[in-house]
Amino acid sequence: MKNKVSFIVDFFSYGLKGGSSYYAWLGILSLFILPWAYGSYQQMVAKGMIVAGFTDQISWAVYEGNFVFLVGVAAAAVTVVFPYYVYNYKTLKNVVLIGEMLAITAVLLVMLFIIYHMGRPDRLWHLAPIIGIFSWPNSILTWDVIVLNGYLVLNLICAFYNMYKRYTGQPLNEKFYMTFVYISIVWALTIHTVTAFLMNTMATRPMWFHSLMPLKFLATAFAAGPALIIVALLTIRKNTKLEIPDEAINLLSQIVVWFLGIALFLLLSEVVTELYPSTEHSFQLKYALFGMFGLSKMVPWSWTSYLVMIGSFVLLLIPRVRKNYTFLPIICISLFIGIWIDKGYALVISGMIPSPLGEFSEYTPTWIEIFIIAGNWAIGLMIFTILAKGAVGVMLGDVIHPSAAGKEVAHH
Amino acid sequence: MPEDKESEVKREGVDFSKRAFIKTALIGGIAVASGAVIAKKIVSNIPNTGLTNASVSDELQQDRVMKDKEFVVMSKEEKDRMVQMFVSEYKYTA
Amino acid sequence: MKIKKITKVTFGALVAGTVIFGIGHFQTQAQQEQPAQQAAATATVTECFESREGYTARSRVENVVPEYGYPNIKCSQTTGGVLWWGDPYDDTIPMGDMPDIDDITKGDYLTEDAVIKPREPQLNYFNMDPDKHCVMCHDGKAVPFPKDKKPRMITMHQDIVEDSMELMHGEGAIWCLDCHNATNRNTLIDHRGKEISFNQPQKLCGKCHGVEYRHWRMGIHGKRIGSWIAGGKKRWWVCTECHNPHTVQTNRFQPLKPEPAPALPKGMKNADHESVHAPSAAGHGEATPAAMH
Amino acid sequence: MPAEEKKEVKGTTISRRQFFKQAGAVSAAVAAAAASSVIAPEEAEARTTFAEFFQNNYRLMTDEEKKEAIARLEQRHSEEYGKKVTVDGSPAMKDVLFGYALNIQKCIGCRRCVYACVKENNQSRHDTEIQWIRVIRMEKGNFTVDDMDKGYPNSPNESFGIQVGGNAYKNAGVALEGQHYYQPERVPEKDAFYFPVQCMQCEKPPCVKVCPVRTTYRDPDGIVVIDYNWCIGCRMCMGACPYWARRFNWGDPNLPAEEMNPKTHYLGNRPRMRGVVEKCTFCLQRTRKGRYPACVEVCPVGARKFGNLLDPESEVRKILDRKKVFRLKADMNTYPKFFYFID
Repeated sequence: MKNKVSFIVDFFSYGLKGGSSYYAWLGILSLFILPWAYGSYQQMVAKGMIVAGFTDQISWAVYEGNFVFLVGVAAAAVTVVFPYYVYNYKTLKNVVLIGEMLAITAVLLVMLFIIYHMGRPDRLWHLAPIIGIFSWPNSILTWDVIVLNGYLVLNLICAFYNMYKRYTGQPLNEKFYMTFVYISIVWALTIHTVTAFLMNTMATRPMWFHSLMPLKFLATAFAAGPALIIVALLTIRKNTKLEIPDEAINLLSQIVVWFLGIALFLLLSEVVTELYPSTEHSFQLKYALFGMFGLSKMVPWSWTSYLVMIGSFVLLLIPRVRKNYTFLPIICISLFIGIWIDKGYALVISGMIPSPLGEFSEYTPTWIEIFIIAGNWAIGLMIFTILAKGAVGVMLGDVIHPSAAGKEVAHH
Repeated sequence: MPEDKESEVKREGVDFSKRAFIKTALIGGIAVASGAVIAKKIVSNIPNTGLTNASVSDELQQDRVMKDKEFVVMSKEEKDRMVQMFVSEYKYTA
Repeated sequence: MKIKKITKVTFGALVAGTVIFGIGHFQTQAQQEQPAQQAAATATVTECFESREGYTARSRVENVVPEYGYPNIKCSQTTGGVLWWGDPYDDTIPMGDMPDIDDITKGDYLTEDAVIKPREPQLNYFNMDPDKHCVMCHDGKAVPFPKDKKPRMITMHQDIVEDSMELMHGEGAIWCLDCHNATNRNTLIDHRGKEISFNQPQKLCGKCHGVEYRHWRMGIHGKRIGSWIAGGKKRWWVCTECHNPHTVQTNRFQPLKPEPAPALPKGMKNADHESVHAPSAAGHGEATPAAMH
Repeated sequence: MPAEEKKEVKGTTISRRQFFKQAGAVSAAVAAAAASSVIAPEEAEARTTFAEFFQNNYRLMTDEEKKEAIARLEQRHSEEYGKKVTVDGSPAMKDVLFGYALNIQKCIGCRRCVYACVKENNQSRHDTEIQWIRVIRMEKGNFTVDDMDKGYPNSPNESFGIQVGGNAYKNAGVALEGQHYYQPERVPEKDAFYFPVQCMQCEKPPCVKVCPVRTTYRDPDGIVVIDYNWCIGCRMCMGACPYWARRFNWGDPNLPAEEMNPKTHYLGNRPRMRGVVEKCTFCLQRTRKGRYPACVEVCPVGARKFGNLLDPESEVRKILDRKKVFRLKADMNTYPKFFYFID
């Protein structure tokens, strides 16, 4: 117990220590906290969700979109865990923990966003099994609650058990550890699939109501997630002594290309399927792509996102560009933003336009909403920075129990 | 040669003149009769057109629009089956 | 050194933010109070019509059910129509007898608890004697009876019946005295010479419009308020409460001013995009892959 | 462990309740004397929200708990609105299954039903405005017979000299494409008809299926109800409803005290709070007492009909027997109990 406490203390105190650029980064992120606090107070305490841009016509919007997108980011940890443990891809040795830290952060952020999406977060306990009513298995939302919390727990166990064993210099209990690793690999696929089911089981929203949705969700997630991991790895490599081989980054950028290609193919087949017969079911997609009846707020967003995705795909196909580590993070960041627009903004919102009664309206996020979203992301990045920093410390052997210092134990 | 052709045409015209006359008369007769019928119809309808049209457009318009919209009207069997379902599956749970 | 600087900047930002936050909060509170004042300022309409403008004007009476402080009716502030009935039977009388109809449904169970809003008290033209009204003039002496029922123009009574000059009903085949009783103008009359009260015009209308009358009797045509329970007490609307018998041929219902449109969704400035719609029509529709018949 | 917690919760509620009983006489007097007082409603709200926080889903409450919850609400709303407010908790009537029929040929689009509903059911009047009924104005469209003979495209270079029929390249319309914000001088207009939509009280309601906390459920009389106090505001039901029948209280509802309808039902028109979903209940505070819904009563043309689907003598059953009936979005397989009919 004492060891565990000292591990936690050491882990986080290492995570909070750093050079001046590290503090500058955290300082920049903390600048978002004030408007976030203001927005949160307005929405949670003073006035309710009316401060955001929601309407009865567009009742799911950017909070839900960020939720959907971040579930994908969380699921993407599997793209490093899977090759490392299943294919024994050793170059990913130092990457796995970063991936798991990203997954933990993303799930936490998912939960943060969903609390903002709820009208009555104070009644969250109604959803708790036994003391509340947990309408499982009828409501897909309850499935999502299970898979997301399960994934969080699995990742916490895998990552922190591994790190704790490194910290104390003890060997891993392979059976115990690998069981959780394999479960978490399968689980990662379920979280995004179930989130897709959450939307595509709504028969009344034609844009979501097709069976490609879970596939497309996974494909975009496995492009956006590794893109973020690449950026994180390059930053870590630049700023710490942690060894991250080029092969690891190359593997990840290949994963990005492959899944981005699949995502674009699925997008194409969706567009053709909807637009050629041009039934009323295509209205949502048409609104997103071309605008309808003079309403076209979504058009620049969706085209930006598609062009960024196509452009990144073409660029990343070229090995020379993929291996250029000055261009690669730029492409990765823009791709990440492009997929965020597609899933986090365009998909959720245009799916609600028109309403089931054929009413067209548009969505305008309010400043308070933007404050909250930016603040949530800043909090997420802050958590990720600290967790990743701590993990790097563990991997470097800087975070280590005094008794274990100097010991060498073989680890995964 | 041109004279020959002309005379031939004339000859044909003369040859078939009787039959042509009957034909013309018949067609003319039918035309006149049907014209009269149509005229009668039109004339007899004139005083009422305003009101009839108004009535038609007011009363039947929605019917027409509904047909264009093609909302599916339930068949008698369908309705009976549905009502039967409502009745038989009703259960009161306090 | 840098850390100190960053801390200073962050602290400064915190203070500034708190100030902005405070100002914003109070401003928004002030904004909230405005609409409530506006709502209180609107005048209250206390008289409104039920179905047909100009036919039944009803006054709002407060505290019909004192326990709840109900008015008997609530009036629309924008169109002058009744929007809500507190007491559905207020001001009504029993329907009285109704002849049986040979319908396949069982019996005529509804008539027992049927009430209507009487029309007769509203016939107050020259209302010096409560029993007279129309008979004041149409007593056979002051105004002579027409000898036949041949349709002809009359110039009388445009003050009571605005459309008396352009009778649409029957497309010129009938005229005033086919419905109005020549000898007792306070009543209506059917084709067999039976006197019919203005309270019960359906007894006259039903003579020609049999299908509508039967459907009305069944409760699937026309309007009723009160109890939905079969056999429960209901106030029935009679024919003339909805239809203007003089112009029914062109206007089944008299056009009304509609209640205001719903508020536009947040962020929308107008509904112009709706008029851009190429109105679809023959679109198959979600529900509707097949044809109507 | 969970059982203990439940007991604790119950204990708190009861002790609160006893406190109310003691304070009851005093506060009632205060309410009567100073109805205009600004402080009273806030106090009342603060006192009750605490107890409400721990209360169970209405369907699972014991009769005792229901009574308590209702008494709590009655007291609070009476103070808040300065008049006697009753909250009814009456269950569904036996052998009754509500059905609704609307004569689409008669509807003139006057929107009186919309406002009657607002007045009856205590919806928020502004910011944000909530209306449970939406009337859509529809027009005859542009898929015309004349166009059938026309070629497309008009340019001879592209047409290959073959006509394809003028409608082939046009987009199909939506069944429910029309104007929601029409505002003519008079209705009905020529060349238009009107399509009111509200909750259909489906027999197979998608909204009930998706609710993660079962705050919305179908009562035995077929009405899909919501326990506003159990709703967590996730809006899954709003996404799932094919009829766009559900509305959300984005902020605190704005309901002027003088317009508040004091005769309420727990599952129906009692004042709602911020962050919960609400919808049409066929005015169950009225219909469970035998009265017609407000929209049926107010319709100036008698287009709306209501009754018991189990009773062959009811108006709805007679309409199903005799008229041409269709259901909106029947392919969604939700078995709506709201029927549109034509003569």
